[in-house]
Amino acid sequence: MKIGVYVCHCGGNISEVVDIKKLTSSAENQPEVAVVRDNAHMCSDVGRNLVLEDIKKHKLDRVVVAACSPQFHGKTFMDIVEKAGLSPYVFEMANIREQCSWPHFNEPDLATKKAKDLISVALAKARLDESLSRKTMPIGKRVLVVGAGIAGIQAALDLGDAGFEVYLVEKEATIGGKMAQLSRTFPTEDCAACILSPKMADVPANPNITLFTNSEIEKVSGFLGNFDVTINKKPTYVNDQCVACGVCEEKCPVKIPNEFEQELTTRRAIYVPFEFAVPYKYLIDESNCIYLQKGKCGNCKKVCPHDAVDFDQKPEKVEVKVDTIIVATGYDIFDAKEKKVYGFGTNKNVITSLAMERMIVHEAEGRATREIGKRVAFIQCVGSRDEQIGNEYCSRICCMYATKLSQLLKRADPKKDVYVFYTDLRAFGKGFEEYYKRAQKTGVKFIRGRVAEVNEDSKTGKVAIKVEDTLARQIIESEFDLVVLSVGMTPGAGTKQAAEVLRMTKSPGGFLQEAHPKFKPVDTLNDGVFICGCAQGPKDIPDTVAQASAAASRAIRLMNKGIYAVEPITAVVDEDLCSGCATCVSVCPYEAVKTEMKDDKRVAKVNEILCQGCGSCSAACPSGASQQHWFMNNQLKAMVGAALGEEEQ
Amino acid sequence: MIKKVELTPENDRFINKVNELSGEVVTLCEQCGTCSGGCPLVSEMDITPSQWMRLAQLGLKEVLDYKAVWVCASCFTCTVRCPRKIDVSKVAEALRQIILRKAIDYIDLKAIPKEELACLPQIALVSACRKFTG
Amino acid sequence: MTTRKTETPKTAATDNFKIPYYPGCTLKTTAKNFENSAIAAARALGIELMEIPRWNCCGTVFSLTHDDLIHHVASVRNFIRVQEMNDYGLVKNENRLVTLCAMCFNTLKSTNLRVKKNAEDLKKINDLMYREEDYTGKVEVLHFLELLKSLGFEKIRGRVKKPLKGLKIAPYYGCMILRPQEIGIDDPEDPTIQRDLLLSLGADSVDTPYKRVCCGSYQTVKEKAIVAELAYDILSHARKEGAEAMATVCPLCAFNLDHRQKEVKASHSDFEEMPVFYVTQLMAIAFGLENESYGFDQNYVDPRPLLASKSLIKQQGS
Amino acid sequence: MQENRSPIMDRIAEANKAATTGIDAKDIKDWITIYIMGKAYTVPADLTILTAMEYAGYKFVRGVGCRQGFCGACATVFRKKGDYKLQTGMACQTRAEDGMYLVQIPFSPAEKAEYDITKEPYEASVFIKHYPEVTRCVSCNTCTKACPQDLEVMDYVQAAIRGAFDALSEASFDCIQCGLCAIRCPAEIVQYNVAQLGRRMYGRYGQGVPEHLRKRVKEIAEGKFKKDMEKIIKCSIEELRKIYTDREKEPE
Amino acid sequence: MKNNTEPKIVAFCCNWCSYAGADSAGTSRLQMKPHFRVIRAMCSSRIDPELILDTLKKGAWGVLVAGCHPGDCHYVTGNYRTQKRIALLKNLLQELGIAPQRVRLEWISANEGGKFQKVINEFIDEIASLGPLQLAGRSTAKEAS
Repeated sequence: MKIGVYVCHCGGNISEVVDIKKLTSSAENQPEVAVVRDNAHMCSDVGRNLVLEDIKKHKLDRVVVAACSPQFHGKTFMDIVEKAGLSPYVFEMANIREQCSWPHFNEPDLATKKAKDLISVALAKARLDESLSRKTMPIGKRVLVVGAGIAGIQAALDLGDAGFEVYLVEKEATIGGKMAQLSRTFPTEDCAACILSPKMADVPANPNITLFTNSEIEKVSGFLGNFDVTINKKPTYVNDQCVACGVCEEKCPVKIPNEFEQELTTRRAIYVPFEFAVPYKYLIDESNCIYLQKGKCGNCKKVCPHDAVDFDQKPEKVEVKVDTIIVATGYDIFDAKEKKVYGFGTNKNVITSLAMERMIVHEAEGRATREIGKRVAFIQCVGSRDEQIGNEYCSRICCMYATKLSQLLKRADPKKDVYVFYTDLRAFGKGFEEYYKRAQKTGVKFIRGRVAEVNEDSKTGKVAIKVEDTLARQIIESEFDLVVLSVGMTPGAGTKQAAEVLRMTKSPGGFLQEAHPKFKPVDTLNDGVFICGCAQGPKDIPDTVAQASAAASRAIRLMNKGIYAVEPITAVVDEDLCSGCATCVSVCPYEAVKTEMKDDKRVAKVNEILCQGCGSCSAACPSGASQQHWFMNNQLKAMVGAALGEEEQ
Repeated sequence: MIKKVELTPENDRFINKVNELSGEVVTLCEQCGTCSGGCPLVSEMDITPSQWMRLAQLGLKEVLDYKAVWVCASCFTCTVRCPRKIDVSKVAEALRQIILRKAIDYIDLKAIPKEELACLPQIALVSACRKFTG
Repeated sequence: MTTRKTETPKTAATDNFKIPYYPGCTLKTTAKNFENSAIAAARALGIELMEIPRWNCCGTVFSLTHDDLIHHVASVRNFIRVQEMNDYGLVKNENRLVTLCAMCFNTLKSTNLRVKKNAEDLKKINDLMYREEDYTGKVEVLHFLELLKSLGFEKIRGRVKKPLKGLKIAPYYGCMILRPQEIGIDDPEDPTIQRDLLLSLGADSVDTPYKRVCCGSYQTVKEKAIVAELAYDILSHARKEGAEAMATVCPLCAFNLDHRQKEVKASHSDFEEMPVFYVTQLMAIAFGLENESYGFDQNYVDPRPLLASKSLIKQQGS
Repeated sequence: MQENRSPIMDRIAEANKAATTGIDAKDIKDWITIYIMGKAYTVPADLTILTAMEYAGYKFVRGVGCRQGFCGACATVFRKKGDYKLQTGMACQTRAEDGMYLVQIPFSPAEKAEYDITKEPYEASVFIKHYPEVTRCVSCNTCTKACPQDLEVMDYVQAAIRGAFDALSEASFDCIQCGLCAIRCPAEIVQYNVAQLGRRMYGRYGQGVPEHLRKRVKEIAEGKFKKDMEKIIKCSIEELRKIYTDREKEPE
Repeated sequence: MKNNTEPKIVAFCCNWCSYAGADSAGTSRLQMKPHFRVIRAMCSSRIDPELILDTLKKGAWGVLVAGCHPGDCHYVTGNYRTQKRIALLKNLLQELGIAPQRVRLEWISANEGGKFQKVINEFIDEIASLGPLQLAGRSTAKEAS
């Protein structure tokens, strides 16, 4: 056995604390060590070539690198070892930076001693490493995209265009998400519907995308390359023969507030969500349909010229198999009723920013749905940065959409008095600061102060706000015709449900947790599951679209070769030792272990495809028959021994 | 006249004292002004609640020269609204206590006319003594 | 005082119970009308408010400094009395302590919370009071309104003999039963508990945002002008919304809103006086209890003309 | 105070007598060391604090009165050896112990409200009006612990706050106005003066006029003592002195 | 760690949460007492009680097992198994006369560097006060109380 040991200085990060000389000279005296070297940057080309050449020249069969955390460069060196023709699993790393030089920089002697021990631990393990090879598995080109807002649409289109098979599942009756409700987008003031609707139309036009609207994912099992998904398709009570002629709508006697229009207008029980909905066809709102609730009426069915109304539709379960999953379940707007002090829900002149978006659309289209009034106030941070209602995070978009809405109002009618009351104005994005300046130039007044309360004058309907101007240190009490609450984002019901079904980790605010905040911003800890858009955290449209494309490309990266490498660190059973007790079967979270008869003896058998390599069964095995590759019992014990300074025998 | 103030490490001692007495961390205040905007007594104050929070978080002892914390009626409106969950009422109490604990009372019971005392309910006196005498 | 000879609510026989009650100093003097009406109204609902023996002043207004324990001693002493009531069999396994006065409620509940959360504080206080038995932290402090709510406003409605029809009352909550959140018995921004009670009594409840705005509290000692201004705002807004009277559960709020109307009148010529009730006085009227439980002679603004105009009491002599 | 004298009180009385009647020091067997204002003195055991201090050479002109535990003039504070507690008692009633730390007997300065009892309304507000500081009571009970008469002082202060004249009078009846409660009170309340106001109010308005008083007033009005008074007025100073010294006295 | 005058702690960390948490402590330069050695496993549930006993036998004064918070396990339920196993092991240690606090279980997530530091420093202090584990003769191990 010939082991090469490489000690990295990490450009001083390590060498300024740890005595590299002492490390190399102690490593030289360790059994089986053939080569010891140190280098300023082992991860550099020079460092890596050093390893590559040594393996060839000295016929090394084990490699130990003492440098940073294996989480950072473990893969870098495994690839080099593999490139040199060895198994990548004969490589070990001693973490002498995060574990040594950084947390103990005040105690260089002890840090050096600890670094020596950590190299001994890596050596102890390396001596017992097997030449495991990475297994490859076939992987298909099927992707599930959950949520069809702008994030889901972008990801689905990218994947579809690249030739992947996409199942796009949306819980609402149409795709488009929240963006479909917006008036214009900051800071360019593009019409949201104009830029979104062509993308929406591309979805059904793409032959690689199968769209499920009015549907939810109910169950997901399996793993990367092998997910089984159950989709619950809820009934719309209108079949595919619908051509959206609208005859039914005219005859429907029910009138209820239109949620897409933020209840500014009404709709019928049979309806199309909005004018550029995809798919553009009618559906029946079960809870408000007289026929479905009481068995009477049925006007729509009677008048439909295409026999499209079908009251007998039942929920349908569709099973699909996919290789990767992208979660793009988006957000809900904060329910402003929770912030009682602003009177939303009881005071008709207190509205949400989303309602204001719709009002501006209506104004522009010349079908104003309600009076805006002369004096308008925007209240920022409603449901964001507020520990009283449990949301600590900043929703990121509210400053800019209020900047947008306020100046759209002001520009439409310069006589309007438009005020924005903010806590901090955050204009961090490209073109945002310039856009903020433009609003100020337009005459929107920005006042730094978080509004304390909003009170209605029951006689006049005007709303008075109380706030401190924290810059002038004056208390403002002023009456407005309309108060707009700049509501923040919450993870939303869809995101919560997806997190539950897919067993995903959530960040403190309730949004989905990425695998690494810097380097794996759209990966998750679940292999083959990616996230994008506001499901991951509050963000604006460009960031959402960028993440969606990123998620698509990360998924493509896994699927494109048709095979993917599976880590060989699975469980393995020594059939001679196995007593067939099936303890391992009971602890496996993946049903990867089964017992079977072999030579009249019941033994456990591991399905290496299903096994994800947690090692729980190995720990549970009473006879030591179950072991985990690369974390074998003797390896763990040897590491412990080395860590505790046991002499090598 | 604009006063010049110095920011020295000495100020930390005052910040620590306010934090210790109040059990709050005054440096957490983000100066949003919610406390002041909703304060029912702010119109009688010489500085706003958010201002005393600011002075306290800079460790400026001059905060003790203002009347504002004595006008505070401990109604907790600020407490239930602060988006950072800082108990501003407790900070006011800490600032009052710094003075009261030097045996400097804010009210002189003997100076209140006897007729006035005779018509006040006990609860008014008991609470005023708690807040205004050391 | 009142008797149950004529009327016995169907469920009363089984529901009757005794519960430790903490009055506080003001309920024995300037707010005697609050106590009398509450005891009578409770009795009519089958609740015996058992005054705790040897109680002492709660030392009202919760001490807010982190290091101050001495000001919590008074409250803890009262909890020990509740323990003793159980020990001596005055009540059976009843660790709830009911208060009427909002300020006592706040002080007692806050102290209770602090010592329950912080064993070390409790130990220090117990050690200081070495002549007393130790407080074990079992008492639960309850406001009378909470007790009524737990009884169910429907039950109260069933007990009403004389609905307060046409009487427009603006409930006023003040601070001490709403804030801080962990002490409050209702939503601090939009409380409804008094409204529900008033509606069950047959009265009209008038909502104003000023229901939660501080009356100035103890500032009344040194700065009565400030209090008069706040009282003016609170009362005139209620008037503007159509209220004819106010209802409260705090003797200090009652003093500031009722008695300080003298000062309000002096500084605001447009001000029109408005009666301020303890909500329990309204209960006593609605339950048809005897006049002496009302105690209107202690109110500064005499509510009798208003009540007489709604035929809720007989026209006064003169 | 006087009844049920314990044997130890007899012993103390005997020792006091010995000390003050000048028994020779060599006849005294038990000696203790006490510290007065920080200086050590050796004095006979079993003396009261008052006598012990006098034995040590202190002479009291004021701050001492009846020597019987009635007048409250000799209230004092002291600490016992090895004890963290600051204790209180009447110097004439408390036994000096070995290692005791003593002070010159203090007097408690206290504000006493002026009022015309006939003009005060019989209402709870009378306490707050004249002694608003009663509302500063935190129920710490230090006053009760300090009281040499074993009164429930805190209870009667609480009674004053809520205007319970009867409870106050009952609880404070045995007060000797020594002032120890006021010295120890962290809220700076003068409990004994508050109680006095309360008792006076209760006596005048609350209690009703007792039968024996009514009878005596009637007798005076009817001239029952007129003859004796006239006789005394006519006496010379010497005659008066003789009458005073020969008057009927309670047995000591 | 050859002499036995200073505490020796072995910390088994799961790859996904706690090892990353330890890295995050290091990256943040949070200073810790150096008397611990981290051994990485894929999941805390790989760490069997026998290995912990072996670690104590080999001279560790204390053993820390750290995994993902409940509900966050990369392998769905691994950390629940760990929790049960450690609880049982502590009972066993008691039986063996070994202070159960020598084995500690903690949930440390990837971004809880501060918690990692706090746990390590606390644990080292606690174990230092217990001193080295004496296992010379079985009968002498009587520290459990």
